[in-house]
Amino acid sequence: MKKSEGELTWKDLEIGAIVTEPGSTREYRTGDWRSQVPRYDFTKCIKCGLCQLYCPEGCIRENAEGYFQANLFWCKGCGICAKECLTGVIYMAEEEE
Amino acid sequence: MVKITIDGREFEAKEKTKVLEAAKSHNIYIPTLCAHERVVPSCLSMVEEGLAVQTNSERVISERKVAIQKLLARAPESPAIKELAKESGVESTPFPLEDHQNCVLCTLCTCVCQEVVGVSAISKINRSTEPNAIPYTVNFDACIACGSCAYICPTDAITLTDEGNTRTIIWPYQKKNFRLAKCKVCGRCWIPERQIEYMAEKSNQPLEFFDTCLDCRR
Amino acid sequence: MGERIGIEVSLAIAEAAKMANVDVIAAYPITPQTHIVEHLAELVASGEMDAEYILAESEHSAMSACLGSSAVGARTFTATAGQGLELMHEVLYVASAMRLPVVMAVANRALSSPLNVWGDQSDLMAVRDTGWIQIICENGQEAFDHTLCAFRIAEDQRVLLPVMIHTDGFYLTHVVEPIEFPKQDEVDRFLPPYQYPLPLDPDKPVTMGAFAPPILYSEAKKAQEVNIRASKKIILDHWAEFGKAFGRHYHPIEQYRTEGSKTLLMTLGSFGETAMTAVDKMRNEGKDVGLLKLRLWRPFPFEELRQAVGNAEVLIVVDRALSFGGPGGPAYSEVRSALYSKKKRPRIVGFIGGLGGRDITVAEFEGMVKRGVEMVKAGSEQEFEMFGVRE
Amino acid sequence: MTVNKIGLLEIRWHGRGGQGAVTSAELLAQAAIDEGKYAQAFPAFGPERRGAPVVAFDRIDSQSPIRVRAEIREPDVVIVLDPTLLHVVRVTAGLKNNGILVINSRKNFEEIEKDFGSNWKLALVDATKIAYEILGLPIVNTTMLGALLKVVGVVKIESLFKPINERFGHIAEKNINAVKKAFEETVVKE
Amino acid sequence: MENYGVYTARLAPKIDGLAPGHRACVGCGEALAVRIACKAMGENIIVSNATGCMEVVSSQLPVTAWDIPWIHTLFENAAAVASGVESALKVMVRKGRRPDKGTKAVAMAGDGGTSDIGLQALSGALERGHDLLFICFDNEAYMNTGIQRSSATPFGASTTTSPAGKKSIGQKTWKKNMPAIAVAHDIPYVATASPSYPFDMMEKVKKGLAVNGPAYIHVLSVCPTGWRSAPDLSVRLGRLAVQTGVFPLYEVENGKYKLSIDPSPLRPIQDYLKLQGRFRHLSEGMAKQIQDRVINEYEKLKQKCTCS
Repeated sequence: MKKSEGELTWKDLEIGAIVTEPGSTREYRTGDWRSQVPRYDFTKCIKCGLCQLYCPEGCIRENAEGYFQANLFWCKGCGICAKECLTGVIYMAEEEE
Repeated sequence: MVKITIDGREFEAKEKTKVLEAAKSHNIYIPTLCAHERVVPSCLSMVEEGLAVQTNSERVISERKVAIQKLLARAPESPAIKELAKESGVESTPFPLEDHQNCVLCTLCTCVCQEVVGVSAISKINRSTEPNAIPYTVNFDACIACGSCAYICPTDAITLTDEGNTRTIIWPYQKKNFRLAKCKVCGRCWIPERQIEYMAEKSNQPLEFFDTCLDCRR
Repeated sequence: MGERIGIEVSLAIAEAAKMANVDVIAAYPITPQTHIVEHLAELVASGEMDAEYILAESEHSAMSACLGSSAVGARTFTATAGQGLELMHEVLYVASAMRLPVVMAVANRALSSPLNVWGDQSDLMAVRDTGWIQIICENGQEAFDHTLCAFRIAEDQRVLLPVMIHTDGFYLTHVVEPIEFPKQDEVDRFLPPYQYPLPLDPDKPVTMGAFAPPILYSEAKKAQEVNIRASKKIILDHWAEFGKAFGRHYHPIEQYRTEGSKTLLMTLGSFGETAMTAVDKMRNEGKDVGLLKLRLWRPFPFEELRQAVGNAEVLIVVDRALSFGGPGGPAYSEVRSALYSKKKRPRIVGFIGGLGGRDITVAEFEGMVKRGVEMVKAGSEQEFEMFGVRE
Repeated sequence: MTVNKIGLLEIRWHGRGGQGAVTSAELLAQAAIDEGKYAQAFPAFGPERRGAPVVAFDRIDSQSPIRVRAEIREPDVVIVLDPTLLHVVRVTAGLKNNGILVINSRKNFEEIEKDFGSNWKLALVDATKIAYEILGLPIVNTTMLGALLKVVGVVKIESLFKPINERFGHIAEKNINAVKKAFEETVVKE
Repeated sequence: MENYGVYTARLAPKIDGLAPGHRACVGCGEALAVRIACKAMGENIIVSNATGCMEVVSSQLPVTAWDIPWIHTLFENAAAVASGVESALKVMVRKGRRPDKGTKAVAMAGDGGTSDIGLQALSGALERGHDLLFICFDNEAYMNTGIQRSSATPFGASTTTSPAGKKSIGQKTWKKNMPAIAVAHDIPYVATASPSYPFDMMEKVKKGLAVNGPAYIHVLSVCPTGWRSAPDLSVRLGRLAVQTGVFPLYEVENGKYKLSIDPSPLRPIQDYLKLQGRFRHLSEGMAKQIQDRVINEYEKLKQKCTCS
């Protein structure tokens, strides 16, 4: 079980406080930052992949059906994908309470 | 995980990875031309337990040189191949020069057009290895001028240029001009008309939806 | 054994870096360090030394380049002085906190203003809290030996700290004197190749220099503090090994004729040998005066100091730096503080002298001892003064 | 407006980076100081970015100077600017028993109590709706000041007008209207 | 959308270098720019990052967003640290202490770490000819510390230290021409790029990495927080900067200028300015002044392109 930052002691730190696990922010949920959420009408999707390239989070992945969809664990709801989608697949909705 | 040896160094690699990927993930450089992580017509050898790979033995180097000499004969003007030759110390080719307009028949363009774009505008039908023959036929009616083939072509055999209201794509011995649509608001040419038709059809959006460019869209 | 040759101390330091097979040098020239970096340039230019030499555009960048080089795993050396050391100041903290074992020769020099290029120890005192190991030399042989030894200490996996080797500008750096050079194979045996445990390498990516929020910063600092304190024992081990290999033995506090001394003089750096001469003279006159020479400035040798002071009644500390408006010279105030908890402690008097390249003669050291003892006898409240200043 | 607490009142604001929680905390302290009270407003000093959950604090005392300089761990009042924070941050952490919880939400008391229990005095307002109506934007930080004052009369509502005017210039009036409207529309359950 | 776009987006390299879970602002153009750069750079690099937004949002202990070897030390010395990295790689390969994997040194900094406090270290590294790529992610102010002006802040922009007011127009000076300063060092490769044109940017980053010697790439990184723009407009604003001529995309290979995308006729400057709160106070006269300057500068650039 990994320790949280509040539980780490000075002995737990690597020499020079080096972080040895690459990309470990993947455990950090930035989805909590979201006040708007992307919604999809995949019937309009041409699977062109532009949204994926333009996502500042890099959280858009191809799903099993080949559609591109944001992972809400990380998606901060910026809405760039919705703005950049050529065929109007994506729209932003208020995040639910 | 399986154990493999590359150039005498032992590595662990996940099963079902390609040898090329395994080497790359350890930053062992193997020169490639048409290897691509999404579309894979080549470099398909997989790792297996105990596999030993040499990337720089004398035999490898000499065979690589011959392969490059053959490529150089086929596409002597391609910048990528010239670069590859330079890097491998190949200065000239003993094979007779042929003109294929830089195409080395790697099939990346046809794979992309079929697997990624899904329109199969470029096909292997009538594929010819003869000099001065069309290597791949392009079905101009199906092509949506997206440029994926030009993007992926490793030897610059396919090029795409936008000028004024025209996009021109040139394939070996084939060429097509596509009209670019103007944004109704800013008047800038922004996308091939053919692509709009395709998108409208695929997305069930009315054609008017594409009247304005992305930047003028609300 | 090695070969005894007459050589300028700066050049000897450069030769030590060469014998240590340094990979990367990044430096910016400054008086009185210039002869070190010039000689290194010659060694690289002639092919005697296989190293990358980064001719940085400032000391700040020189030390920054050292960080990058050391983090990749290259043995890294630099040299500077005075203003240059101060320009590096913020980078010094990073080297120690990131545990990068850079070795640096410092030709100690006064600080502006007024501009002064001559020797004093204001620069080394100003960087005492940067987390570096600081070793002070008193002659050319020591400068050579400690430069060599510094790599072994710095790169020890239990230490991994940067080390400064201090030599007083001009009085040490520019003096030609006899120095015994070991053979290369002896050096190679003494100094194993550098291996950083977590270097920057695409095969195993690490993140170095991540930022710490309040909830983790103190933990990071505690780790660093524990580490530098623990390094003292390891430094002593390496010095002992050095003694075994080369026959010259070094200690954190060097003692000279201290047996039974009621009065002790303490110096740092190149004043040591002049002070020894003064002590000899006073001893011959029947005065029970001894000398302590502080070699290891960081980590500070608390136990060794208490032991060395013994039952002395008067301790006279000579600083070559000021702490403006503070408690006297830096060495003086630290020594006082280190002895405060000692049950039987000497009265401690501080003198500040030799600033900006002014020398202190044998006679002046004698005068200082006399004056110090008088001050104690008089029960003076003023416990330090600047020595030899015209009123 | 039931409490006019004498002595120290500690308030914690929950918002998102860029939503103005810190501004609200400052406006409130300003108003209290203008009334001759003692007050502190401060953010949680961190590198959090636009969108990230953030907190800000107020200490207000009508009698004695405030000397403590530390984060508020056990607030008397918690104000939540953004309803989406409710299932993200434990907003009631450290909130004193019978403390006050002021929430921007469309939900009713039952729904909120289901999630947060009934240990607290609850004040609800749909501040987002008010902000849209009056400011044309979903920025609710000033609006929530009105909601706060409905349940804790820590300052007079009029005392907010001057600091709001100074801060917002030509859009001050709209903000003041939003404060007033929220004051009217906030419902409180003892 | 210039040239490539639909579907080619799916062919871009998968790797990001920068993992999700980083703490960049909602709609951060710089995070996007770094992602795109990393796609082009691949895994065989060592990055030295200056202090600034990207460092703070990517590396808060105990975790890191970086999938590649990465070092941060200080604000002004990214280029100097990268010099050390490059020299170390070179000598260690030469001495056989490291296999020759062709690992490249890269330095990254914001506009402060590049054109202000980091300029000296950068100039030194370029002049010494290290084989490294320096990328400036320019968001046109010190965003990390709360939107204070830098020498890269454009004329007229309101920041917290160049606030618009009764007696202030906002930033009083014109944006420092950092790419021109890089070009003046006679290095093999200089380019401007924008993540709103990702394929152009990836191409340039690849080129910059491939050349032997120093390369400099100046990337406009839209900052919705500091520019006071809607987060969903970050990519659009990047495009508008190019189409209005505010930030032309070009490259300078061995001194030869080449325009990457010719957006003429230029869009009116207002298309770009009106979407940003930092320009909200601009008078018509000032907007005109900016428009004239942009056209003038753009013409000058085109001259350079035709001359060389």
